[in-house]
Amino acid sequence: MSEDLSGLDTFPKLLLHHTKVRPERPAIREKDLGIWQTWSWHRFAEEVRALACGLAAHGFKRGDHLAIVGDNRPRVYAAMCAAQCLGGISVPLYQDAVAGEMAFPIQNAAIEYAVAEDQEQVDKLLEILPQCPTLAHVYFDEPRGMRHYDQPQLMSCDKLVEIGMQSYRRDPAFLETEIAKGTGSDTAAMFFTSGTTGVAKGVVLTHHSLIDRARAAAEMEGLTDADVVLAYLPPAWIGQNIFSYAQPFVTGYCICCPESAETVMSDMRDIGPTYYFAPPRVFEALLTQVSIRMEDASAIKRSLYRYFMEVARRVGGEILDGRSVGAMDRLMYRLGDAIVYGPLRNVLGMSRVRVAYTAGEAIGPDLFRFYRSIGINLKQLYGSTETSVFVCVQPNGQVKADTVGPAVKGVELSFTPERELLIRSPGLFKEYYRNPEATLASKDAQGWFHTGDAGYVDADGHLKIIDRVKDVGKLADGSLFAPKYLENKLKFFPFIKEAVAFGHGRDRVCAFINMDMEAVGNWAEKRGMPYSGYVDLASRAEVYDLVRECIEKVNVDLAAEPEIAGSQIQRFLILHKELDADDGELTRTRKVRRLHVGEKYATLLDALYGGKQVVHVEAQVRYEDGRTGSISADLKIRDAKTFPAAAGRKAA
Amino acid sequence: MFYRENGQFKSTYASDQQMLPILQDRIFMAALLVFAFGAVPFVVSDYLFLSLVIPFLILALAAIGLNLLVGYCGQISIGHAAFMAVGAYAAYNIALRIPQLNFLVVLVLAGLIAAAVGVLFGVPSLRIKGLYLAVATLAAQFFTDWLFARVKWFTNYAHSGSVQTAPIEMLGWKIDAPVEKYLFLLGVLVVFTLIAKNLVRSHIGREWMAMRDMDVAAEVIGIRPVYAKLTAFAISSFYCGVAGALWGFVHLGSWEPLAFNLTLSLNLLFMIIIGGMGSLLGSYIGAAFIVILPILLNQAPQWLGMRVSTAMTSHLELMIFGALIIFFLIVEPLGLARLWAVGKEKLRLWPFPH
Amino acid sequence: MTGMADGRAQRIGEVVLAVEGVSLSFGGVRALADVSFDVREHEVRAIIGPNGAGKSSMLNVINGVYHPQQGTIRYMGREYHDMDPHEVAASGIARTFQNLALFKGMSVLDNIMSGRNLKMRSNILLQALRIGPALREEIEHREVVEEIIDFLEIQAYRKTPVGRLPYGLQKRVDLARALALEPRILLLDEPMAGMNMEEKQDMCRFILDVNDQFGTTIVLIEHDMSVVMDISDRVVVLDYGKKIGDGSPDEVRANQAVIDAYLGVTH
Amino acid sequence: MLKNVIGKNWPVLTLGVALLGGLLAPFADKSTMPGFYVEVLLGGLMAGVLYSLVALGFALIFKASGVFNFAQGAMVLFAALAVARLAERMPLWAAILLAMAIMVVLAWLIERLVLRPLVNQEPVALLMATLGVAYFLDGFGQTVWGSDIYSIELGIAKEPVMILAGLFQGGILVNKEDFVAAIVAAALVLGLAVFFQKTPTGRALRAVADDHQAAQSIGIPLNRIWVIVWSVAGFVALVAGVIWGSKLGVQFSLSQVALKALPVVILGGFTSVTGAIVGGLIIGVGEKMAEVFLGPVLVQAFDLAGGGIENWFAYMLALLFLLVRPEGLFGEKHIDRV
Repeated sequence: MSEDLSGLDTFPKLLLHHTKVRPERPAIREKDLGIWQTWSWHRFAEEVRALACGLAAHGFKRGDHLAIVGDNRPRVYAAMCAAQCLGGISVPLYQDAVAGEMAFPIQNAAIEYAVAEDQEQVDKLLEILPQCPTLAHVYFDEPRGMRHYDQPQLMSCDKLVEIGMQSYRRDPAFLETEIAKGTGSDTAAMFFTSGTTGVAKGVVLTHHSLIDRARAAAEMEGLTDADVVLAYLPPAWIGQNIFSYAQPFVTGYCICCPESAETVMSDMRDIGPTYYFAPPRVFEALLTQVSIRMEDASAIKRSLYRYFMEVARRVGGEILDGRSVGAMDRLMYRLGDAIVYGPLRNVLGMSRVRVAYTAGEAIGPDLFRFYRSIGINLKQLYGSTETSVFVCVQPNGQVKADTVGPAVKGVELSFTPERELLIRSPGLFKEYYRNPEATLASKDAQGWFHTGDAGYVDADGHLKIIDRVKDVGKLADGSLFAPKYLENKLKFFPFIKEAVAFGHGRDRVCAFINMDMEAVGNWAEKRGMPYSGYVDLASRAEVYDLVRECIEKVNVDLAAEPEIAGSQIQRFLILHKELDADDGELTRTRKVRRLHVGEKYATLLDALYGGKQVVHVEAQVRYEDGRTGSISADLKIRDAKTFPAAAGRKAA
Repeated sequence: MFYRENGQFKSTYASDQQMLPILQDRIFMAALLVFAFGAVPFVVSDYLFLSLVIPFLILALAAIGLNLLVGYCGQISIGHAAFMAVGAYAAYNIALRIPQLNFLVVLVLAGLIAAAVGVLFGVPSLRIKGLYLAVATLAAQFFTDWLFARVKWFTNYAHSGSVQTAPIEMLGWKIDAPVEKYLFLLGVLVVFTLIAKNLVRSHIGREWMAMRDMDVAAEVIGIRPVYAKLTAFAISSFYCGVAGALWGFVHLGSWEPLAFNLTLSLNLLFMIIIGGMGSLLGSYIGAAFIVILPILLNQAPQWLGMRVSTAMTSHLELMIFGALIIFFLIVEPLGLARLWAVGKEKLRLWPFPH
Repeated sequence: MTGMADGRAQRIGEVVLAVEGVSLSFGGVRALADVSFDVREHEVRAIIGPNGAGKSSMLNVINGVYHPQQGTIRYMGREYHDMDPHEVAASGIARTFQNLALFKGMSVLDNIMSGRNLKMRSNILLQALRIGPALREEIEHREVVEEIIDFLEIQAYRKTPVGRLPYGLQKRVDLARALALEPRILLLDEPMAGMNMEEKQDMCRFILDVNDQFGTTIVLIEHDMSVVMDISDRVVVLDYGKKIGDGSPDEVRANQAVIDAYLGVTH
Repeated sequence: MLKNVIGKNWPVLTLGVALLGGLLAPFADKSTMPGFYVEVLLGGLMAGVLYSLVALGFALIFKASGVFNFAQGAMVLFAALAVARLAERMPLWAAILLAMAIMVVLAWLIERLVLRPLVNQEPVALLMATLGVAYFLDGFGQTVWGSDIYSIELGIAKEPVMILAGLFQGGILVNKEDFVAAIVAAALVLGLAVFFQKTPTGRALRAVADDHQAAQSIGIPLNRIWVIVWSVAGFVALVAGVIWGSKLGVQFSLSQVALKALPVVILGGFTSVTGAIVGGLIIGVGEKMAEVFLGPVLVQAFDLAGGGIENWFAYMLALLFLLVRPEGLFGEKHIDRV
């Protein structure tokens, strides 16, 4: 990046910088009322200023926390910055969380101020008000339906802005001085990690750490203010936050907020982001859609598609990495680009993507290659909330499906004997909020952060992650058992949505399978297989066979890796319901809570190991509309073929 | 397939409501115009101009006129050649009696007169619908047929009853050579198409379509049927009037009273059925179709080395027209334009089917 | 919900629309027999009754589709007689239709835009050239329409042809088109007919929001009592073209004649 | 009492008065000889009967299938051609029977290939479809039967006869063939009227006309009804074709004759058999009157190149009529349901 940002050590300072350097460049676009309403940096800064002054007028002071709960909206981001202008700390909360889950953060940080997007969020906050006596001010952005709310804590953001403008007119200098007081070492934001263990922790990040990492990555990818990002994931998730807050503040690029959840795809097609981020599940869902829609295409189209995807699979990756391929292949790829890949990127909204990241969990090699082969520069990165995301990133030209790339500038890696990955980096978090023991447990005296991930660095200096250290268990016979590793391998099959593998301390490995309703449903229709619903379909023998084939394929792979050949899956069952975050079976970032699931479905587990063929299950389910009901079903249990371990080859 | 729409987002209503919101469409249209104005004059022979291109352009204009009434406002008319006749004779008489008048002015005046007559015969549409209206418009047809055949004043007492026009000349430009005629007509057509497009996407256009789709609902939301229907008649007749004048002056040069008879009216109707009701593009396609088909029918046998009498070809023509009408009404009531639209959608979604 | 009801109750004002002794018949068939009732500003007024009770005829009389043989309608003090539908619309009364009367050939956006035509002034010439006022007008009204689209949560379907929408959504577009007139009184003809429970709840919410946020007076017809009762302030009951009950939901529920009329009527 | 009778029917009354005026107008001119007048009147009536005949075809089909059959004229031409050409090879009666058979097949084909695929489309689409049929038939007929002018010999002397010589001086000249034709036509018209009112098929037909769904629900086979109707229409066309053909010679212009029948149905009301008949007579007489008495006046006044007002008179009459009474003389009014 050309421009000099030295001395700009906080986000508010960066904001002021942009209002000077590029006042009329777009900072945020929001699809609203049918068009992309555009906020220039100048206008955005004014909004921030008004909100900040308003908050100050209501007594918000240095070190105070501002809870922010809402979808990606200009005001939501403006509010984050407003809090930071006053030396406060923004605490974004998941807008899709149920009221109960919001209580902890607010209590934990004794939060007094909150900004809520709309009626829905306000209702949740009001619901937990009794448990959170500190919460004294709730500002709502969208006034729709709020007319008859008379709680004293409530006020509309418009009103707040008004108040802010007045106090700004009274004392124009105030905010400038407040901003000037801020330094890089101040806390900028606090992110609550739902954590696979279930206990949420508030990760405290300073301006410096966030800005430093954002900049390092931006420099590495050569991001400029011409780039465009679609902000469609929860702002409360560091992943989204770094791309739609930290990095735009560093580079001055523009973020775009979709109109609503159901229009994300078309809005993405509109915008055509140049810089894209999505967890593997999103890419997976997209690919599933692609293949399903292609199924309905005419025979000619299908064969064209198949032929050129084959070409892409062969040479697409190489061409993207700039390696040399045969002239003929290159020509065919060009052709394919004109009539398949290009249009495909267009309908996916990825025509303009220069850099696409995926992270959060392992991505299926086929899935990964697919996107790269059609010319989308998809790369893996490794990081976590505690590290301000950027730890390892795959540089252009050296991308591998099974690693997450070398360490980003400024990051040191190291490993414990148990293969646990340790990290030291400017991006490291300050502490877990009001949780010294947890902080101590994960951050040692030398400043190494214990990631809890097990992995190693391969020959080319790329980091490879196998699993969570604590999950890496041992089978009864003492051989290595890496459930996550198995589960990921399983999830790479389109028919399998989630998988939970068990085996620690047991004699053999068994698994719960969650079928992918969309894919399997389609598969069933293609075969003219009638089914009444999820439970019915999940219990079909045909489906069991389908899943068994997948499992056996995995077993073949495992057999090839002596260290974990013992972890071949011997028995499995297909769950009667989808694992759901609302039922506490997944984290908000949709990671499986293995222990919790194990306890919740203990009967099933016993049946698996007890050698039963069928097990009856009664379960509570929560429907979309909040009602709960119970379903009962008889789940079959099946065995899967296992294979003798191939001797010799070293484990990957 | 050729569409790359990423990044073509709209941040103002003006840009969202523009005629061709998609860049690729704008490029295509520009190329088309360049081709029509720049290349065609050099590649097309005079014969083709006279026998094909010029009639096509004029009929397309008339078809647009009829489409505005039938396709957009849903008021059927089987007598639209009548308004072409009015336009033609009006232009003839104006040019005859005020020679120094610029031809464009003559055109507009002729159009206005046709519009007035159109409104007159449109009045019944306020009381009656569909089939009844069809008959009312037939009345216009037969009356004008008679009027221009019998009232000598209109034909300036030419005893043959047929009229002769002087070649057009305006601002020193003598429009004589086929190419000149072509360029002149093309210019006129482009302008009128643009205007029509603007009308149908403005509120007058929405009022027409509302009338067409559900007249009771339309009135209930405050649309005045009188206004909507009569404007449709007026503008439609205006277009046909201008087309008629051009047909007479540019294409025919001299014509008999029955040059604008029922057959022409029906042909116009077929153009918009085959081309596509409620589509300007359809008007073009339909016109092209109706112009080309007879010529094909005349040529085809020779290519196949068959000997077919002219009478026979004219009968075949009737049969094929008839069959096609029925075919389109059954298979694709929205005409060829619809197929085009579907194709375009497919290209945008390529490689997906939907 | 109760909070909202109160919110409305305070704002209910004078009589805006009074139907006085209206009788209507087609040929020999009597559709309405000497029906009278009034509608107050800002209230939600329901007309219920079994199928064929003359409810739709009543609406058609109010907005000028039918002209009653006897009786008059007084709107804002002014008596009107044989007014044509478009005049009624111009005077601030909009309506939706029982069996969708959307403009099939147009997109959702255009359907709603067509509801703005009364407010569009630019002449044909300006529209033909699409210059100055005409263009500005298109944009101004687009802005209003977008507000409505946002209000009824149909953003995702803006440019889809209405024909392709599911029934429930078409009903919403119909409402949107009526709202585009910014009416003083909104007539709803069985707004929830043929909807599933969820859609009905949404529709109720929208109706209340309209009444609440724009202060629009609402007259709605339903044959299914249950839904209407909890959203309307006063209810008129028709049966075979005659008024057999009028009053608050509770009064009407208690009314014997009404109960009889509804006996055997399936919901 | 009287007042509201007028109030209801003023359009019809005014029209009646106008027609009466039209009828009596010629006597304003003293020179008009009553004999000649009656002659014209009769001529008008005869033409009128033939109009009624074709109009009946329209009315039938419209009543039963809601289709405004623009192809009626083409059917007349087709039938006439068929008879004319067949008669060259076989006795006339055989030719007519055979032609009739052909018309039935035609009706069946039309129902099968055109109406069924377009069932419950809006009327305008159907109208255009019949336009297509008309074009097709015109082309097809001439391809099959040839496109020259043919004649049909009914074997009735063409020479005019003098009747009622006693009543008017100079008597009244009537073309015998016309006379016969008129009789036949009149008989046919009456026959059909009866057929509709009395026979079960007729009743079924009316049921269909009133309400398709209902008719189907009580087990009336729509498609068969349609075939029947179109066959009857074909039959009517045949008769009309033979009569007109024998009169004017069989040629393409015959198909135009049907256009004359449109104003008739407008006048009478699309759905009414009676309407078709009365309308036919009114138009026939009116046209003749206008041609003979009004024409010259106009030519005088505006110095026209010949009269020929019969080409539009009927239409203008119908058009004016539409404005005062859209549903026609005997058609029923329809109410907009919303």
